[in-house]
Amino acid sequence: MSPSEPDIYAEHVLDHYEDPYNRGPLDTATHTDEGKNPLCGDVVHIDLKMDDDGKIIEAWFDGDGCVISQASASMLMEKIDGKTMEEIQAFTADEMLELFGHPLTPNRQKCCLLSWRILQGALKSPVAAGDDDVESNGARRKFGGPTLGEET
Amino acid sequence: MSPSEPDIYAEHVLDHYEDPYNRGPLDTATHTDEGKNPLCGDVVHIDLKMDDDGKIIEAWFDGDGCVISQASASMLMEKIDGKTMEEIQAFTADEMLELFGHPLTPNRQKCCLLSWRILQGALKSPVAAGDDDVESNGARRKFGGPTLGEET
Amino acid sequence: MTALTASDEATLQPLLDSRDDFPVLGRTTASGAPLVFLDNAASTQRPVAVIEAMGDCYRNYYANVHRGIHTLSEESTAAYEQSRTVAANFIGAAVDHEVIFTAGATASINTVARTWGDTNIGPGDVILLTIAEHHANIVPWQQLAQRVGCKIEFLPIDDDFLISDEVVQAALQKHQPKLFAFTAASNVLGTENPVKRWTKIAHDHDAIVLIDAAQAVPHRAVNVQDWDADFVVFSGHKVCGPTGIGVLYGKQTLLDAMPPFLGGGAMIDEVKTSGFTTAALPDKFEAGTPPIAEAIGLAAAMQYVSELGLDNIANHEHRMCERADAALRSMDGVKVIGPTPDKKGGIVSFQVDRIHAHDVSQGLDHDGIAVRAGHHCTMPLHEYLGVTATSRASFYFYNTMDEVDQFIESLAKVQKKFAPTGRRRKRS
Amino acid sequence: MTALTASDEATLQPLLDSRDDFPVLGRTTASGAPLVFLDNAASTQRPVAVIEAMGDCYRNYYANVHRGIHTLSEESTAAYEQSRTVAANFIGAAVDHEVIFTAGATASINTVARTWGDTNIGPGDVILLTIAEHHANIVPWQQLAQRVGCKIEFLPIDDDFLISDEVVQAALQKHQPKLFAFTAASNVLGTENPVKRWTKIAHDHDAIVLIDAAQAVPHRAVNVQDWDADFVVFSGHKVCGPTGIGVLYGKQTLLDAMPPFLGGGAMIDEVKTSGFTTAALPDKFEAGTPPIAEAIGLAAAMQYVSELGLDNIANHEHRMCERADAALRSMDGVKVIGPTPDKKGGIVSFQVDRIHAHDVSQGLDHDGIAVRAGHHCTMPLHEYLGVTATSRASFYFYNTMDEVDQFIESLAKVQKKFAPTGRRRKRS
Ligand SMILES: Cc1ncc(COP(=O)(O)O)c(C=O)c1O
Ligand SMILES: Cc1ncc(COP(=O)(O)O)c(C=O)c1O
Repeated sequence: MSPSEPDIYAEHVLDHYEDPYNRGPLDTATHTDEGKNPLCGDVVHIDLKMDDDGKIIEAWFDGDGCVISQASASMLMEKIDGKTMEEIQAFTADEMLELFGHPLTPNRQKCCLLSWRILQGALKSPVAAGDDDVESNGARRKFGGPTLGEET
Repeated sequence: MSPSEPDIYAEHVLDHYEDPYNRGPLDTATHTDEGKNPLCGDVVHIDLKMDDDGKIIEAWFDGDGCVISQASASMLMEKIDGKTMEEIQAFTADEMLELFGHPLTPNRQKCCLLSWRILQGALKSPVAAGDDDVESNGARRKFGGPTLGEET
Repeated sequence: MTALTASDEATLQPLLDSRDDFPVLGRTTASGAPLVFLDNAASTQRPVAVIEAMGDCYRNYYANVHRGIHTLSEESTAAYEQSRTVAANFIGAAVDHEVIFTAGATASINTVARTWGDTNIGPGDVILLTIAEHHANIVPWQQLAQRVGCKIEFLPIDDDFLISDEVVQAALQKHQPKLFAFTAASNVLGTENPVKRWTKIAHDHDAIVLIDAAQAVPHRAVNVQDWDADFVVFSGHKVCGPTGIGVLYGKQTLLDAMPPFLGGGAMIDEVKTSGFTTAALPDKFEAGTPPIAEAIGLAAAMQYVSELGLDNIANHEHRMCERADAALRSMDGVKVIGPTPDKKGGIVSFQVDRIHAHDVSQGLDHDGIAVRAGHHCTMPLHEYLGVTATSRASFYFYNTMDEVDQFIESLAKVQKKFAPTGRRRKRS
Repeated sequence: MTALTASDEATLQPLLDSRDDFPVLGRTTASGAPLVFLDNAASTQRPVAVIEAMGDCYRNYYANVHRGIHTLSEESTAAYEQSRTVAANFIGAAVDHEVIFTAGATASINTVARTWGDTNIGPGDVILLTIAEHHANIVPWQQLAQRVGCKIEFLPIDDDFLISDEVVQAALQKHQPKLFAFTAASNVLGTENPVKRWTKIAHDHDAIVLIDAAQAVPHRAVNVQDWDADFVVFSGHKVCGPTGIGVLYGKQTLLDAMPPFLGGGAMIDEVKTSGFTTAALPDKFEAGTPPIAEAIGLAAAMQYVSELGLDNIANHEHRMCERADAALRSMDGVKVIGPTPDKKGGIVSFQVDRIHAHDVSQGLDHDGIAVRAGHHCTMPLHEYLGVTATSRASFYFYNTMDEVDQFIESLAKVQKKFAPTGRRRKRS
């Protein structure tokens, strides 16, 4: 790629996109959540395996969407491996954008924050509680607040 | 008045305003109507006495409102004296504005056309038919079509 | 009228200088007389900064907002949302997304009536208004009454054109309204109602409060959180902003609980053939392509007005009002319709004996002076006062004491011109 | 693609020259590349004439309209009503007051749904739409269904993305809908529906017809009387006009019979504490201060577009569409979503294998090319097609064949850039 290429498609972003960290299902998940950004169709599913102390033993994601949403999900999985629930809950949206590492316009920030939102949701969604009803639009229901609109 | 005064308050307009033609009630009216321009509160009432051939024997008006609405009503009464129903029905809005004799802005045209509208209504309102229900807003009900709005 | 102190003069100067920012103020009227624009309650004028802000958008970065990934759409979206932030700060909203951009104050009130109203108001419920409300704050509730069968009660004004706290208190006690909707400042009487106090009384009686701030937001510092009002509406064009835009402010909890109003793009989360789900605030209430350039123009207007200082503006308007009010009251055959100046902002309505308001207005126009004539969209108030039409002079910061004097002088001329002189019609 | 004749070239020149009237077309995007604006279906750009017409209003004669007796208000009122005349002529309305100014196409459809809909549609009644409708022509009817319990049926498209007259006929026969509401031109597929024929079929089945002409009025000569449609809606910002304004056209008999929508000033004849009566057309549907400068800007836009000639515009757009469509179809891994060019106007939507539409859009933006990505407010259509997001290039008269080529070249680059290359993430 030429040097004038937008940073958001920097080498290490595309690396994560093509060769993601822990992509796939985790059968032994203790916590899981899924959600989408209906505005662009990005979907992210996250499976977590936590030990009794609330420490992440394994973190896996699956999904479908643009480079930003999928690469950032991969980065996030890599980042939280071995972290505690508290540490993850303290991880802010700004830190997520920082983790991605390249300035994003407001519209693309939503792509980057999708996995972050789903992760926060997964922490509160133990598998035993039954997850069938969160599938569609679950993230939106849990994460209120302002959004940008859809395109026209 | 100075020569730069707007024409619409020309001498003969003010003359009609102060010394109107046939202003007052006509007890022997065969046709009558009343209406207002609720946008500015102008009111005009017209009493006509027609003979069996549909010729105007007497035409009287009463009312309350701005110089334009009252002076033009006076001019109209003077004009239609002795005319036939057909002649009056053929008398257009444009001719009414011409009768007034001075160019009016669209907003003031409505003032000038009030008595013309009521006159056309009166032709269709023989006294026997009972006029109680036309009092409020009668003109508007009879004369559809576009209007300018009220002020804000 | 109190004399100007040195500090008054210092704060006044920027207001007087502002005239140069308003090209239209330099023109003449039909008769050739220089314009004296005293019709600001109907709509204010635009400074160059506002005209240019919109032109700049169209010339340099315009595209439809929301989710466009390309450069122009990103820039337009940022500017549009930045305008929301400016508006939120201007009225002291807690969060930006409590500010909904609408087509105007009228659209804002209708939005509340059709959403909050349709879901919270039922047969026999009472909506409390004042008799001095603008049609925009009456008709939507009458339409709601047609739909759901609620009742509407009007607070009367006393002989001084005022409503006392006791009357408010008693009406709330008696009618137990679900909603108390009132104007922060009357567009005819000029009265500035004690919004914070009445809101408190209403809340003590469990009423929701909607403030028609169309005549308040442009003229004095407003803080919706200090007011504690549940809904606040106003229009852009009365605060030097463009036409085609207004604001609906609502407390988040209320807005969140309300169904959406207009359906279409942007206000949805998901649409299927079987139905739709609703987006979060503020999109929920902004269906379709919003007034993008208008929001940007409104923000520029708010910044312009803020820089002049709303306290300075209120002071200056108040002085002009005092002067006009005193002069009118001293004229024979002229009656001021409204309270004494200490109770009102920059609006003075009046009647001239035996001269219709339209003729007054036309006569003044001949001298360049623009005032409104008619019922000013307050027919119930006019009926209550037993008059059909009034004349109204309304001031904004760019008006001057000198203009007040010109207005009064011209009015004296008009009075003379239309005085009966025993004229006789030409007999034909 | 057919070659240009000499007469084509002659009619093309004014369109190419028009670029100079659009300041924004001269800019560069975030990456420094010259702008190639192919997002016209979302919103078009403004020529200087439109920006100046609004600026002229604000600088020279602005005041609130309606019944103001003073000079500025007379002038503003005249300009505002003259804009209505221009709009009425532009779409071939029989009389001016069949043209209602609204906040946009979305507001127009909602107006019909809340007035004509609420009074004429009941439980079990059917509203017929096509699956390709914009959310603006779906959600208001779904909201109506929530209120009155009617049913909504969607006409499917066939494998060629088209709907045949037979399918329309059969659906009208089967469902006996009270309303058939469809788009004159799809904002995604680009399909131009045979409005006049379908309207005739619908009328034969006693259905009322609403045409979403948001993507038609800007691009080809439209005559609502020739269409014989009952309601026609569109937005100003898609025809080089300002944001904040749109049109609702309705046949007078229908508009007269409908209750008003928004309540407030201007739409009333009389207001008493006990209720209100409604003004005549067009005021009845224009509550409050209307979008004055926006109407004036829209009229300027219509005049501008008319001078270029709508047939010329349609021809030129069609040629660009043909070229883009052919090029896209010839690319490996690119799929055109929509019918062949002979069936559509200047819109081409497409999908690129294994590259998300957002990344396509962002990649193109890097080369200065602005296209939309997403569901384009047509989620039911996307669901029906089994895709979540598409990319869309949409042309207007100021675009050039050269820009089409730049777009195609850039897309090829984007395709290459995102092709899997067996990259490996750095192991930490
Ligand atoms: C076909 C169609 N209908 C309706 C609309 C809605 O127009 P607006 O957003 O201007 O209200 C659009 C524009 O997005 C459209 O493309
Ligand atoms: C007190 C008041 N409320 C509401 C309105 C309505 O504002 P708009 O016409 O901008 O919707 C006005 C302006 O006329 C007003 O003066």
